Amino acid sequence: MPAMNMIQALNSALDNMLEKDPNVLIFGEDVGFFGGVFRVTDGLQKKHGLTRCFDAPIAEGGIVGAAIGMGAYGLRPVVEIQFADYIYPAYDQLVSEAARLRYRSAADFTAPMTIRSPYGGGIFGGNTHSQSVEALFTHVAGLKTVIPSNPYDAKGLLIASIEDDDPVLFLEPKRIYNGPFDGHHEKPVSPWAGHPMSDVPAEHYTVPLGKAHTLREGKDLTVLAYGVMVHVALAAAQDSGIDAEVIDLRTLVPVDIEAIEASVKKTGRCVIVHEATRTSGFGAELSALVQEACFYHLEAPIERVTGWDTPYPHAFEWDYFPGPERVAKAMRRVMEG
Amino acid sequence: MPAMNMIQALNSALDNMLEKDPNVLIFGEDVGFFGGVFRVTDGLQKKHGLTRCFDAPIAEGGIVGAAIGMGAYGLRPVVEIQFADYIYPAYDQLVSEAARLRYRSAADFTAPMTIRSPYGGGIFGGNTHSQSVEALFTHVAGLKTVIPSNPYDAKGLLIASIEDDDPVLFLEPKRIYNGPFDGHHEKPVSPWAGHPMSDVPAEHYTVPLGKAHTLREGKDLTVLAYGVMVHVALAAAQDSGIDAEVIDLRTLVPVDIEAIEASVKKTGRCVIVHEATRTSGFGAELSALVQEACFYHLEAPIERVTGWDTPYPHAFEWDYFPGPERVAKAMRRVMEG
Amino acid sequence: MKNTQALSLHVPEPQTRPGDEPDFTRLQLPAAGSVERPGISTPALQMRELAYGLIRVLDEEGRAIGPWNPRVDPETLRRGLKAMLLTRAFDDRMYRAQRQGKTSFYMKCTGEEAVACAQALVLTQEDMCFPTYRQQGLLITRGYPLATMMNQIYSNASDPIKGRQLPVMYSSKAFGFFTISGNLGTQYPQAVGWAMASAYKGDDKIAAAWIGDGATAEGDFHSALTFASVYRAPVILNIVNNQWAISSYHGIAGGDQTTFAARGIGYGLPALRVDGNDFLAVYAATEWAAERARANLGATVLELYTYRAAQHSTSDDPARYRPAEEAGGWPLGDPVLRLAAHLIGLGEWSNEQHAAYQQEAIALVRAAGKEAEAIGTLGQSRPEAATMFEDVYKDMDWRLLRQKREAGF
Amino acid sequence: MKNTQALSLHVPEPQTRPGDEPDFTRLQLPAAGSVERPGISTPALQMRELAYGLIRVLDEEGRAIGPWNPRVDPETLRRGLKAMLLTRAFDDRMYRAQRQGKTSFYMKCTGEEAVACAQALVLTQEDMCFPTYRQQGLLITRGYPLATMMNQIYSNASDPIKGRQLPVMYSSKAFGFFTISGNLGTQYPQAVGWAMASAYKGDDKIAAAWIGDGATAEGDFHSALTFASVYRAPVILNIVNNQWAISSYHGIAGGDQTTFAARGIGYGLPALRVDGNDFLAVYAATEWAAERARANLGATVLELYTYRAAQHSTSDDPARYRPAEEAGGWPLGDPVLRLAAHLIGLGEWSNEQHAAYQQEAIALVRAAGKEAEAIGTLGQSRPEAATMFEDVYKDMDWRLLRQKREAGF
Ligand SMILES: Cc1ncc(C[n+]2csc(CCOP(=O)(O)OP(=O)(O)O)c2C)c(N)n1
Ligand SMILES: Cc1ncc(C[n+]2csc(CCOP(=O)(O)OP(=O)(O)O)c2C)c(N)n1
Ligand SMILES: [Mg+2]
Ligand SMILES: [Mg+2]
Repeated sequence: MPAMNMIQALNSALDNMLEKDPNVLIFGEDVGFFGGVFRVTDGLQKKHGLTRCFDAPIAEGGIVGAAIGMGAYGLRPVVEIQFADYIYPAYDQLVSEAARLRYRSAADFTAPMTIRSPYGGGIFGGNTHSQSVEALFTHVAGLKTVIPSNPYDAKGLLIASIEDDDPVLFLEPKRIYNGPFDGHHEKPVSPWAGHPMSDVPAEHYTVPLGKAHTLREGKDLTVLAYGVMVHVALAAAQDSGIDAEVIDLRTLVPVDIEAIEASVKKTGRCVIVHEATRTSGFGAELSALVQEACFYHLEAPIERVTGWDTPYPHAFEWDYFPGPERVAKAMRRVMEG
Repeated sequence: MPAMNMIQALNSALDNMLEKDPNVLIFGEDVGFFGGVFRVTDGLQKKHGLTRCFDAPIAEGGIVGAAIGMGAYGLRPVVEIQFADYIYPAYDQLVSEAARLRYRSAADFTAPMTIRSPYGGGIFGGNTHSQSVEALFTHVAGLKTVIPSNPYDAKGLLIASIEDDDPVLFLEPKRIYNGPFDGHHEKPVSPWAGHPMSDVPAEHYTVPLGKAHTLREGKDLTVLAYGVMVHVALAAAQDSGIDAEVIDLRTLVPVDIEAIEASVKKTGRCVIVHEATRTSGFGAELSALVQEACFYHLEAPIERVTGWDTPYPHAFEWDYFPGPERVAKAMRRVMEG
Repeated sequence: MKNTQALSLHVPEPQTRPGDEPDFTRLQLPAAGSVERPGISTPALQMRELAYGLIRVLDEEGRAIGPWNPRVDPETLRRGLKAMLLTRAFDDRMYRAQRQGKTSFYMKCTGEEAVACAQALVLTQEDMCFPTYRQQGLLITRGYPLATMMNQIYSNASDPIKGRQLPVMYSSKAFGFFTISGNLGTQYPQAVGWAMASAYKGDDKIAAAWIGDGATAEGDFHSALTFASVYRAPVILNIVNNQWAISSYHGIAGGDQTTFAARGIGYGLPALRVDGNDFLAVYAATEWAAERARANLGATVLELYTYRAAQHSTSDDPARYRPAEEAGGWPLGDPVLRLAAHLIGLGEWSNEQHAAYQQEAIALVRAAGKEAEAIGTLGQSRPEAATMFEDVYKDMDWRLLRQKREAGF
Repeated sequence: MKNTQALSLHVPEPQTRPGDEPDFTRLQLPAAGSVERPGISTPALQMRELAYGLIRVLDEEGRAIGPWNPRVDPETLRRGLKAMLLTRAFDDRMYRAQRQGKTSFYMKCTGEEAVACAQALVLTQEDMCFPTYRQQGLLITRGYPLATMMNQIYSNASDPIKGRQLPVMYSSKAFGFFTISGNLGTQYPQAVGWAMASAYKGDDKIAAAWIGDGATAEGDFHSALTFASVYRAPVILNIVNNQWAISSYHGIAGGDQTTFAARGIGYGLPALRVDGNDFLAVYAATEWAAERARANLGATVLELYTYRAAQHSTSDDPARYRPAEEAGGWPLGDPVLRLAAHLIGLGEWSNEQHAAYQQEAIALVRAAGKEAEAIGTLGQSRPEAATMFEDVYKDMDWRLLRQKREAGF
């Protein structure tokens, strides 16, 4: 199997689906001839034709609105929002429409669709190219939210999302498009090649939605993470020497409650990590769930390690980013708790 | 002091502010000549003039966008979003702009403004006239979120919001516009008159943002609530006979952590109540905060009593609405925990 | 360049308010038959004046004249007239049903019946309509069961959408009627997307969408017209200008500055302004737009110029913001009476037939009412409560399964 | 009416791609001086053709001709020319600075300098500009310190916005330059609101906003034009049509169907289409629009027709999606050379002066660069880290106080 980085793996997933299902089509800003600002749709228009992968006007609400109509017709559109920071003009179409169509029509109309969007910081993108928007969608009944952390999962989860009959928000941690990043920004960047999860089959396969992946077994403490933060959590486990179990959630809605519950009941301790702003972040939901499910097993307070309650400041990227030191510190505190 | 219902109290707050500050102006859909679909701006145009309180095009994004420009000019616009369910077209302007202006310009530009919007269910409004949207905004650094539960607070908090130099989302629980509602929908509706919090001074006064209000002291269990749910929580305390402390949060961001912490440390038990969908609701944040602050004092799992993870279904209003029975049940469970 | 003049803010106000005499003297209403009818493949740039005219077919005497006369056979016109009468009877009864506490909410389309009833006859049932809450005429014209509409309005056990939506928010794929949203404007880009999908598949179906004058201000209106123009989507984009948006007159949406049809010009789309109370004009314009769409020539904007004669909804009281007599004085008259006069003039209808069908319509509605009320009105009957947890997703996830259990189902 | 014809989806494509010869034969470019200049109080309805013409003042020989000749004194024109040259020198150096790793990002406005530099001379510093990232010429023309711009680009200790924003996202209230947003289009309704506020207060300040051809598709564009039309806001709404939106040609925003200026017609706003590479035409059109705004006549839409000669940003490579020679072949030429030729023709400038000022501009930029780099480039110097917790709100709440402590400040 060829080693793929995350961009190649996503491209391969899209290529497979365009091949397999004539109802799949792709559109978004700059995704056509050019192949997307992150090159995820590179070559797809040339290979599959102008109407299978094309540019859209700069109108995120129009993109999602049109995709809903297409989904209702019977297609399976996959749209790209160029940066998650620019998804807000589509918020009404996502929240009031994509998420509600099935319910409000008693399944008379449905709109299967996948909304792909690069998200997260660590690329010196400043406040409007760095945001983690997941918690603004996990509250919305009717939407699913998926976040991969490596090339293998990225492909398998993207195919599963496209084949899913509900609207799926598929957030791509852009900091790890080209290589895993554990938050040690002072160290040289490593590529995906060589990483076990970069062995990506060229063919169609799926990674099921709703299933977490335990990346590291441990018995003292559970770390819940997703996206880039999975790698940060692994580094923190390594750095701290704590026997931590690191769980990559992969799907936030529906979250894999069984995996979470089993792990925290085993370890009795839990740290939750995400890059988004703390207040009302998805970590709050995880904390509440863990506490509800595992109260009598908890030996210390659950901690959240997150971005601060500020916008993402350009010059303070690494002060904002919850890196391995902050995670390790929290892990130690929880171990002492 | 005359008894006022919540509509009258809000109207009085706006009237006072139009009188006091020539930079205050009001606009929104149907708020001008007609006085708003809930009559909150009734008579204000006639009294203060056409340009002080006027109708706006049906474009929530335009309303908030224009208000930001006005705020930057030096005005203090108060805009109405007719129903909170229709705030989504303004989401980008609220999240990317109103909330970020001060930060991204290092306070070179600011946009003080108040966004009023009726929210919540219990009026047979179906999915698009019943939503509780607070958690979609509490995650946004730069915004404040305020929710009153009675006429006195409504007026004082609205004036404080208008006078605040940051953008404030002011959500009005429409179910209690005309009278307190404790969720016992089978009982006759009671008006505000006679309720102690309906004694509303005609003059200008404020209720400070960020301060909770302990409505009922108790030593066995803390109930955290806001808006309509405050009344439901009081009824549940009454019905269950549990010696519960009921805290009306009044401001969600910034939440009054001191009041919460002190109470839960005292009682050792906590139930959180809101009408919004459970997953990633504001209850998750409250649960996480309580757990973080009071872990060693907790004697039972914190419970959340909330709307279900579904849209708000017209015919199943009272199955969806977390009424006093469900709250009392949770309180009993937590007492047994 | 410095300024010297103090600026002032312009807030538009209607000419008249309650207590004033209604005044329609400002309206410029071209005579029936006076607007030219270009071929469907005429470049949009050459058809711009159509956005400023007013396509009218029926003259003051009820004769059909001019190039836009669609020459519809009398049988079809009678169907249309009956559909309008039935719609009006339905509205009347359901309005009263709400007043009687049988449901929580209702919205009439009184005075605007020609819009949906004429258009339903032009479009096929395979075409998809993306309506607002004021196009019940589409369903009624197509013979959707009145009792089923009532079941939805009553949220009763037979409500096809299981009690989940506010009354009048119908949904019927089989009748080419897209699920109505409470959020204004959202259906517009969806209709464009649906039309793009039909074109993408090489199918022959087209889409149509409706929006109110007030709701044209939403961003979705703009993205829809942009997408429709860029991808030449086979869609008809109707703007129902009924002069009011709840209490806001059309000027609050920009209607004092130019016509709503003119919006289409900005995107290079052909845009027709049509007398919405003239059944034949609506029919003809819709036919023209549908032909363009079916010929792969893309989208057309239609402004249907009409008047909201009733309340916005049962929650509204127009006497608070407009002269009570305004509705009665609307210079373009009543679409029902105008079509009836035309048919009577042709000898294809009579006052007796009219009165008889009015009775028949009332009887049809009454029968449907009995049927629906036998199942139950709001609160008396409802779908199984456990179904409230269904259709959030295709399959219930653990949260919904647990919550359903917690709710006791 | 049934369909028989299979539909097909139209996806617009530019005429040429990399490897093709650039082809401008489709462009219709009216001669300089050929467009009429109506009085500012002419009703918008009578000025619609202006949206389809192209206001040009400078002819092929560099002479200023026709009714739109603004008759600007040579001294002002020299100021404009120097500002354009300085802007270009600034862009060149900062582009290289990014390539040298001194900052993370940069965006040039090469080929479009006339837009901001001419407009900055028409508007006063009390008027508020709501720019995009491509109007650095506004600041430079007004004499905003180049070193301060660089401090922002370097996010260094003297960055006036404290390292919080991506490079080029300047903010300066004192210079009438609104804080730039990364989110396209949001500034448009804000500008309208600001202008409404000035009118509300009875002040005399006006606002101006800029948007790219691509970003006109956003909903904010629509709400801005709606509000501007409804409330007659004293605002100039500029559309900078530089033919490209990153890799998407103007046709993806609807530019194949009609002009961008035509959008204004739909709202009943006067809309001028202007040669954006003709300094005098931009000046004249802006002056006309400003006069209208100051006279309480409301908003004007200006389409500034130009070409993005450089990359979209330092993250972009146009050779991937358009012919490499396209920029050089742009038929409306280079704004700098055209204005220089005009001044030389008048005897008010010379090739020697031009070359000398180019050197001076480079020197000015170099001096500013030294000053800024002495403070530090990205990562070498930055504002106090504790300030990252400030200005989220006017006062820090308990969360921020705690988090600041937790962060070790
Ligand atoms: C996004 C959104 N904003 C506001 C509303 C509240 N609302 C419902 S109907 C209405 C007026 C609509 O007027 P118009 O578009 O002219 O349609 P009409 O009712 O006249 O048919 C308003 C403001 C809504 N439903 N959705
Ligand atoms: C809401 C939003 N969507 C997408 C983007 C990403 N983006 C940045 S610039 C750009 C192209 C803008 O093109 P145009 O408006 O023509 O301006 P130009 O760059 O040509 O000056 C895009 C798509 C964004 N910044 N904001
Ligand atoms: Mg209307
Ligand atoms: Mg452009």
